[in-house]
Amino acid sequence: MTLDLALFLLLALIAIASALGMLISRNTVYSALYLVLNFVTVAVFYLLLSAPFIAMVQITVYAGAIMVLFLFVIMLLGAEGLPKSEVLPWQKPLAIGLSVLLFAEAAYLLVTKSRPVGNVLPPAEAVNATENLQQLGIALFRDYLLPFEVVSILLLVAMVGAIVLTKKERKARQ
Amino acid sequence: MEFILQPLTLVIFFPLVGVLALLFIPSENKNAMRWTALAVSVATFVISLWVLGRFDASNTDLQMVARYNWITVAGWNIQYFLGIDGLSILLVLLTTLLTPISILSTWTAVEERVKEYMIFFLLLEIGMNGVFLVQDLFLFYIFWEFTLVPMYFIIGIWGGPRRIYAALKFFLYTMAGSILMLLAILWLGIHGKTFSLPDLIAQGGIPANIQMWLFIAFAAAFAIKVPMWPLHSWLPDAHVEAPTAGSVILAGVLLKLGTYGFVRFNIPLFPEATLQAAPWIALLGTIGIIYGAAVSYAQPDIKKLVAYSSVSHLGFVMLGLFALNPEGIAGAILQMINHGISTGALFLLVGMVYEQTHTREFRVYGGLWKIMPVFGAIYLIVSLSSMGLPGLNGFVGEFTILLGAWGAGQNGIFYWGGVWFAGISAIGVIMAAIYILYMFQKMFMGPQGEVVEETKKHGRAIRDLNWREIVTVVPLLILIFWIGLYPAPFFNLIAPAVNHLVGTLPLP
Amino acid sequence: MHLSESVNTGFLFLAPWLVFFPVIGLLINTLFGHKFSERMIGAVASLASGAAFVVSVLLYVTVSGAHGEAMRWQLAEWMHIGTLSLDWTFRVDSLSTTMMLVVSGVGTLIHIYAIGYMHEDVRFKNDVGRFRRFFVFLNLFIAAMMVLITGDSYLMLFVGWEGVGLCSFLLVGFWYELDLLARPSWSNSFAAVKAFVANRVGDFGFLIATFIMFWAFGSLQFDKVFQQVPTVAPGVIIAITLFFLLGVTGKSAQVPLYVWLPDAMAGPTPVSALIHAATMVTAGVYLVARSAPLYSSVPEAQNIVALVGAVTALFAATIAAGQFDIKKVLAYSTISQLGFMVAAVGMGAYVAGIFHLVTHAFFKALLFLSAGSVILGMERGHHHAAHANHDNHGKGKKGKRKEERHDARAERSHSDSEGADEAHGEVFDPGDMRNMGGLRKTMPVTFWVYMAGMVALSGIPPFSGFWSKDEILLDASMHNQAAYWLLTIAAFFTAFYMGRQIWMVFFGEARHEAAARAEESPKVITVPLIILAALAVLGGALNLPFEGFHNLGHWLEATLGEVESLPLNLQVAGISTLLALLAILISWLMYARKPFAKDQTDPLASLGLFFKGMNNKWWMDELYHLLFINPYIKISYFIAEVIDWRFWHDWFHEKVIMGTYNWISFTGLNEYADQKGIDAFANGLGTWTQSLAGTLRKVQNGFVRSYALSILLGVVLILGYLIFK
Amino acid sequence: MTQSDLTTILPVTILTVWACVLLLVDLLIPKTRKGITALLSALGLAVTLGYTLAQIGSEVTGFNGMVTLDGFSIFVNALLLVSGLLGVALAYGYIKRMGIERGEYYTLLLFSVVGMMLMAQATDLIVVFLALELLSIPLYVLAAFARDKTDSEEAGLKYFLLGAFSSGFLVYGIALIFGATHTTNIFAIVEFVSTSTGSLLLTIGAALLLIGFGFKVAVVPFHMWTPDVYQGAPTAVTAFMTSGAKIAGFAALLRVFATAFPSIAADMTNVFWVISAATMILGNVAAVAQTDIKRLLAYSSIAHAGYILMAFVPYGNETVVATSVAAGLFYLVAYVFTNFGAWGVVIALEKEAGKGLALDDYAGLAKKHPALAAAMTIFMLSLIGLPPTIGLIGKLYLFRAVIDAGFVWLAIIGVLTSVVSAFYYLRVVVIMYMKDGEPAAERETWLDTTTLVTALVTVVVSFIPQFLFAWASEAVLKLF
Amino acid sequence: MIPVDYYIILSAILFTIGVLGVLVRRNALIIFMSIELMLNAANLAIVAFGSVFESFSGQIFVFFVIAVAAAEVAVGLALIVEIFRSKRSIDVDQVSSLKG
Repeated sequence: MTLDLALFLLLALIAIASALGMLISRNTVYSALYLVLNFVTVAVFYLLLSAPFIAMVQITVYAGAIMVLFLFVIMLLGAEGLPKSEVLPWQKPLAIGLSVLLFAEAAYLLVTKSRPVGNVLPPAEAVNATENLQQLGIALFRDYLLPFEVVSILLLVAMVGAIVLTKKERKARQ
Repeated sequence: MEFILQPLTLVIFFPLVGVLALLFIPSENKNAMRWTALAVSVATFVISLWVLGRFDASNTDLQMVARYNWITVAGWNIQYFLGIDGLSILLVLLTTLLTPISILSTWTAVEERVKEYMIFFLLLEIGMNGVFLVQDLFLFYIFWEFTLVPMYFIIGIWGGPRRIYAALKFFLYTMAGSILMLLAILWLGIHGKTFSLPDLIAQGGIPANIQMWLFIAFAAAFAIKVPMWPLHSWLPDAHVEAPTAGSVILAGVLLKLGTYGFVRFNIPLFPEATLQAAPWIALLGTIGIIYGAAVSYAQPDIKKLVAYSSVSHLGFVMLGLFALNPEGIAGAILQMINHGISTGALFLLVGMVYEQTHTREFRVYGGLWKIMPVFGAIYLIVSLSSMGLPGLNGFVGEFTILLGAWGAGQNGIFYWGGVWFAGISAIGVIMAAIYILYMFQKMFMGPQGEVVEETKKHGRAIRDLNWREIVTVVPLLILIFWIGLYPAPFFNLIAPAVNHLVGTLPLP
Repeated sequence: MHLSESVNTGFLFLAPWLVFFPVIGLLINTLFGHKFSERMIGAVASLASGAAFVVSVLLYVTVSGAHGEAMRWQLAEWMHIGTLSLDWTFRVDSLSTTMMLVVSGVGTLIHIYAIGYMHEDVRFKNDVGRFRRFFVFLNLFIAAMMVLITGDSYLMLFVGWEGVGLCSFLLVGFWYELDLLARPSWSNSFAAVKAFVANRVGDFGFLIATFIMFWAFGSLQFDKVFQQVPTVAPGVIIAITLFFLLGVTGKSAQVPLYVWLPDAMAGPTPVSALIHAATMVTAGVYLVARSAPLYSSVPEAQNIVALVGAVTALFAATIAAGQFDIKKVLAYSTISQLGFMVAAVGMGAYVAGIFHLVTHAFFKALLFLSAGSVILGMERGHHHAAHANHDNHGKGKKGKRKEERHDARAERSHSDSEGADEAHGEVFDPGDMRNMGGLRKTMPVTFWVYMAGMVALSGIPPFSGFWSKDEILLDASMHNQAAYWLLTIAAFFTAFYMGRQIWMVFFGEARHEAAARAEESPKVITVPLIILAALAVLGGALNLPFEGFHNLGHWLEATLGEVESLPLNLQVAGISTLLALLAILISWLMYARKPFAKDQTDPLASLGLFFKGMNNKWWMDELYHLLFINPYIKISYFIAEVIDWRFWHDWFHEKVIMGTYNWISFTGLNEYADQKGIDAFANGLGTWTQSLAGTLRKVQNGFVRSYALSILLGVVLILGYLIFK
Repeated sequence: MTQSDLTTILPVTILTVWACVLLLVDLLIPKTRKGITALLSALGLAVTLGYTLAQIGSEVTGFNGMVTLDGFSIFVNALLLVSGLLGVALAYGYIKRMGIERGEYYTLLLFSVVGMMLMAQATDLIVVFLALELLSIPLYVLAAFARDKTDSEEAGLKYFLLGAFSSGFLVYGIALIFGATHTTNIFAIVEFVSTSTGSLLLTIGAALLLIGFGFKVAVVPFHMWTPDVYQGAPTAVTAFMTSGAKIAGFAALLRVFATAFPSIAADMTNVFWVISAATMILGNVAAVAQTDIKRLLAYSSIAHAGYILMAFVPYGNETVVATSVAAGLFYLVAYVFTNFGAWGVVIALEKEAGKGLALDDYAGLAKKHPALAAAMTIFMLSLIGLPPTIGLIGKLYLFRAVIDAGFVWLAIIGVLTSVVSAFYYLRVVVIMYMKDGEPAAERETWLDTTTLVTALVTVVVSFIPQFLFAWASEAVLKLF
Repeated sequence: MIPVDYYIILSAILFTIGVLGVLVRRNALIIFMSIELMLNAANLAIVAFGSVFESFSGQIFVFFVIAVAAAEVAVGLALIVEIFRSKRSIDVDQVSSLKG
């Protein structure tokens, strides 16, 4: 077992554990915090996978902005868990069963049927961060100009949408 | 203009003029609407007579052909293709004749939503004539389905108490029947690269086993429409609930769409399969004859009796068609007309008395002849025509059919069936006498039934027919005698086409 | 447009007018009759029939000018399709001319008679308006009969054949709302339907015969068929002839289809005379005679026909002897005599058969009409009696009919205890011989003409019936011993029941007030009777069994081919005459020596079961009900209600097809379709649907998590398929 | 960015800019006169439509193969723009009547159309994904647009949650495809697949993509949101959603699968087959039990997704795929017009607070508003596939194509389910014509015009379907 | 030198947990978070693949996905807040009045 692998396994363990933590926590705030941990772990993976820019984005946008937004909302709406009242008795067993099946299929596919080959580049061999950033920037504004613009529109629309949904109608109040 | 002025196009679509005119008549003016519809339908009849005048019976080809490409793209080859020949001309005339008669028959019976009613009738006429005249399978299917819609409304809006049920049943059954036909049509269109019926017939070359499947697919649609035993279950419901004119058209023309389908499509398109299927269809026809006659006798309701009698009569038609000799087929075609006239007239008459008494139960009838002598006499003539009294129209058809069927039995067309089909079917002649006379007896003979008093209680006295009603049936009476005594002109129209059709069959 | 080869066609062109005249007559009466007086209507109808008679005579002249050679006159095309080619062609030859003369001659007389008869009949039955209808039907009958006998092909014959059947239906059911005793009832109409249906059974045979014939001979035209007889297998011809026999049994009331004829007496008496005695019922005989070349070529079939005729003759004669209704006796007598004719033509004795047909037409028409006269006389007597009562009691005029009923109930006391006829005693039955007696005094003309008919029918020389019957017996004695003895015994019974009738009706004392007050009929009735009586007495002269007197035989030769003209056989003639006289003597001993008294049991009752059988028509109606009619009704209802409706319509189509549909769709088409159901349906799907919607609608439960689950399920299934396939 | 790049997305650009400007202009328009916004947005759509049609015949690929402009995209975009126009027309009076009139409605609708158009043009999975989101997010908002109605909110939430859930699968699918082919560009994928044997990973990725699209077009078993959302959303939104989202979803599905994955057609055909059959059956059968017209039409929309999907079943069969897909496009057109018409009638009858939506509220419509009832009848007939409507022609093309491709049983299922569908569609007609009632309908110019136009198109095109089918065939020609 | 399939399997696990979260949790926020986890898992897979091919496009795609996620969050949270305003609950099971 190389150091790389050990690190990977450790991080993987943390990622899975934090994901499960999010899943199981009765308290919404805990869930959110577990998710933040998970995102951060993934960000570390990105670093390991020589994608420092994405790692940064992951931390700032995801763990930072998005999850903070989540926490705001949680605080706004109250974090206490919901009362235990299951109206769908079959939902949980079925859900777990199907999820297990899904994973089993994925595992079977990935392990025996169609195993992705190749190794990820070790971080040491990766291009340094600045170069990576530069290349990314160039690609983004040259090759991927259109998606980039689309995303900008998308964000605009989301903004408009959020406003439309939450803005108090002055007329309605009157 | 050239497109519009073609005789066949005009026959089919002239009622549209009426539909458009009706749209602009205010709904209060009911009489204007009735007169408009009547005038247009009579005009359509006149146009069909013009077609008859131009028709050359000795020519076995399609005549007055109108043929335009309609959809021809990406392997599709659908045409606006009309044509008339001896197989269809009489049916067109029947349609155009029965439509004004039906309109006239509901002059007073329909007081609600007259506009829609008349529109639906004219639309129905378009659909029926379309079915008889188109020579493109695709277009045929469209008209075929189209006829369902107005009839559905006519039953469903102006029908009896269980009208919605009956309308839906009518619709679903006939539509279910046409599904398989649609697939078969598509198959043919794909396989033959065209939907034109004459071209497909000329191409031939469909393997025998596939022919059988296609034959069954077409037959499914037609057999339900006919209706052949045992697919007749929708018929009594539809007839009982339909308004008088609806029944007239249903019995008079719509059922003929099925039998016509057999002779127009099944036989020429799938000759080998036809030969194989002949004994089976004849068997079903024979069972239908006997079964329909037996069941008719036991009906408590006049309309139901007539409905079941149609099962029996159309059994004759099917038997004649699949005798596959000129006598049988020509007889069957003539019998389609006869059945349209006789049963149509019967439904008309039943409607006339129903309008007065509001009941169709035999139980309460009796002795009506005394009160309604003219009606009784007319009813008797029509009944006799329906039971095939020689000298009236029904006999000519039944005799030629049975004669043909007997010959087919002797010549091995029916294989194992032999002459038994014709022989047993002839028993149907006895049974027809039983149920028809029973009906006549129960309604018109015997002591006066309760219905007379019942009707009086509601402040109406039963009266004999008025002039409008007499005028409504007289054309049919004339035809009853005409075809019975001098069918030569009719046979002359049919015969060349039938001989041609028989000539194309690979008979043993 | 004539097809006859002979140069001199004479009046042949008039042949279609045999049909047209009556048709014109009936059209005039139908369309304008409502403006005519009764006399006018009668005159139009009689003239129409008379014109047909004149045409018949002219045609006779024409044909006799051509020595009986067949002539044909084509009027129009009929059915031409495939190899079938039929025309409206009239055939005039000696056979058809003979029939024409009989039909139109007797027919015209009966028309005239009916003017008088129906005048009273419609008044007795309170429907004056029906007078016109009767003559329309009668003219229609003449027209149909003419088509029957002048048709040049089997199918045209069939048109007339069924046409007369229709007229029979119409006329039997003439008083369709009454029964024999003029009470409101279904019975007359049943009799009418029975007549038509029984005929149709026979027609079925006729049809099948034509099918076989067409495919064997390629034609239905007489000459073409007969020419080919030698070339066609005898088996086929046997089939044809036997199927024709079925038709004959229906139309000519032979065993086993004779049952309709007695009931057909529900029709007015002129109808019984014309249709059910003189003309229509002989159509079967005519058919066999017409098909002589076919029958002659197959002796097997001939024997069967002869036996059927002979059995019928005897069987019906026994029943006739046990009847009390004056017309029923005559009806069974007719069946019996038709048996003679059928037996004759069956044996190849076509001339004898036709001869008997002609003489029978005379005397049986005479008897029926006389019986009608008797009945009318009784009615009148009853009417007077009722009036007398009425005047005594001084009741209002409107109560008259009720009063009659009342009287009738009072008369119940003298209804007999044998009471086979339940109707008897309810109301006055003018046709019941037990109510009669001594009528010779009150109705002398009727009595004398009746006597003429009686002796002719009984076969007493030298009256017409003797000659014709004797010729049949003679032929039978030579061709078919079994038939001969059956017919001879039948002849005995014939004389017996006629004697019985005469004694009961005309002799002794009046057994009922009505009989005592009976009144002779008017001239319009009696004159035709006298003419018919003369024919009945002298009709035998047509074909006397002496050399040179075989007029009819020679006349018919042209059509029927060479016929043997037998001389009088004294043995045969002697036996039959002696038996007839003996029978009359016995009847005298039983019914006249000590006159039949008011409440007396029939002397024959001492025969026990045998008489019961005769009286109850050997229970044939009951047997038919048991064997055919009831099963048919039961089976029909079973098929209609159980199989077609409950099983096929309700269970299969509703439950299985629609039910499956409903089950799949979790809704009720039925429920929905019913107007009531629509409302229930519309008022929110209700608990019913909810409970049924166990799966689909419950799956669509509104929970977003469940929807996600469904998506996941789809994913797992698709991936599973793709990975593990 | 080059000239050709711009050409490729010219209509999209115009519409985007227009929408952005409208967002600002809307601020200047007084609250009571938001109709102006509607008119302006309609104008924008019309102008774009003009440009789109002007581009017929062009064939350009731009942005390094990210998007393409071809016959197919022009056809679909034109249809989308027409849908947008019809959607605006339906909304004009409706949202005013329902008290939810705000200018953003129209801008969001425009943005959604932009997303849809991009989706039809996208040739890179990244763009596909972004376009999908761009069309979805406005729809989420629009579904919840009637904020004071809980139903509307519920619809929005359900749509959003499930939409996001399914796009999770979509992204994972793209990930797997990327893993299998090293690229997200569909041209590159084709190249990759043609040089190396496709792996199972690609198949699975494609399947997950299918799930994302399947959700948008509402096929079984990804359909369950449909009835709830369609019922809850404001009717004008529903009308737009049923058409627009379906067109875009199918367009992308078709382009991606037909262009990039013909290699896995053998497997996917079976999947399509089953999904299509299940969708037709379930949609039609479930619709029978509905009493709410919106739910009924929702299930009808599911069913029709099944029919359209039928056209894609033989997508790997080169000889028939062109006609088959053309038939699918034709059917889409037929469905769009019929569907808008039907929704137009629904809108005309809808009252405040969700009233007027039960089937019984249609009782007596034929007497009170014969024209409306007649139009509805036409739409119902068209949805069944009966003459004289475009629906019949569409079905016939479709069934023929499917039979031609050898999927007779699928055609049989299609036809059989059509019969089932006849029942519930005709029920509407029955109620309109054969029951008595006092329905009240809003008669409003734009609405009536829409209904009239769609009814006319539904009938008239059924007589002259040739040009449309020719266009559809032309459009798909270069796709394969 | 970690084989790429390790990463992919990890991402599959995370993805499955996300899916499970959507299915079993009733809290709208947690469901939403689970969806974010699914996206995250997908991102991880993309980056891992991209690292093998030494391709940028993977990373760029992830960048866009994150942006989209942000957009979704904006709208989604707005919706949830709206729902909370009217229902006083963020239990998705409460949001189930439309059904059938």
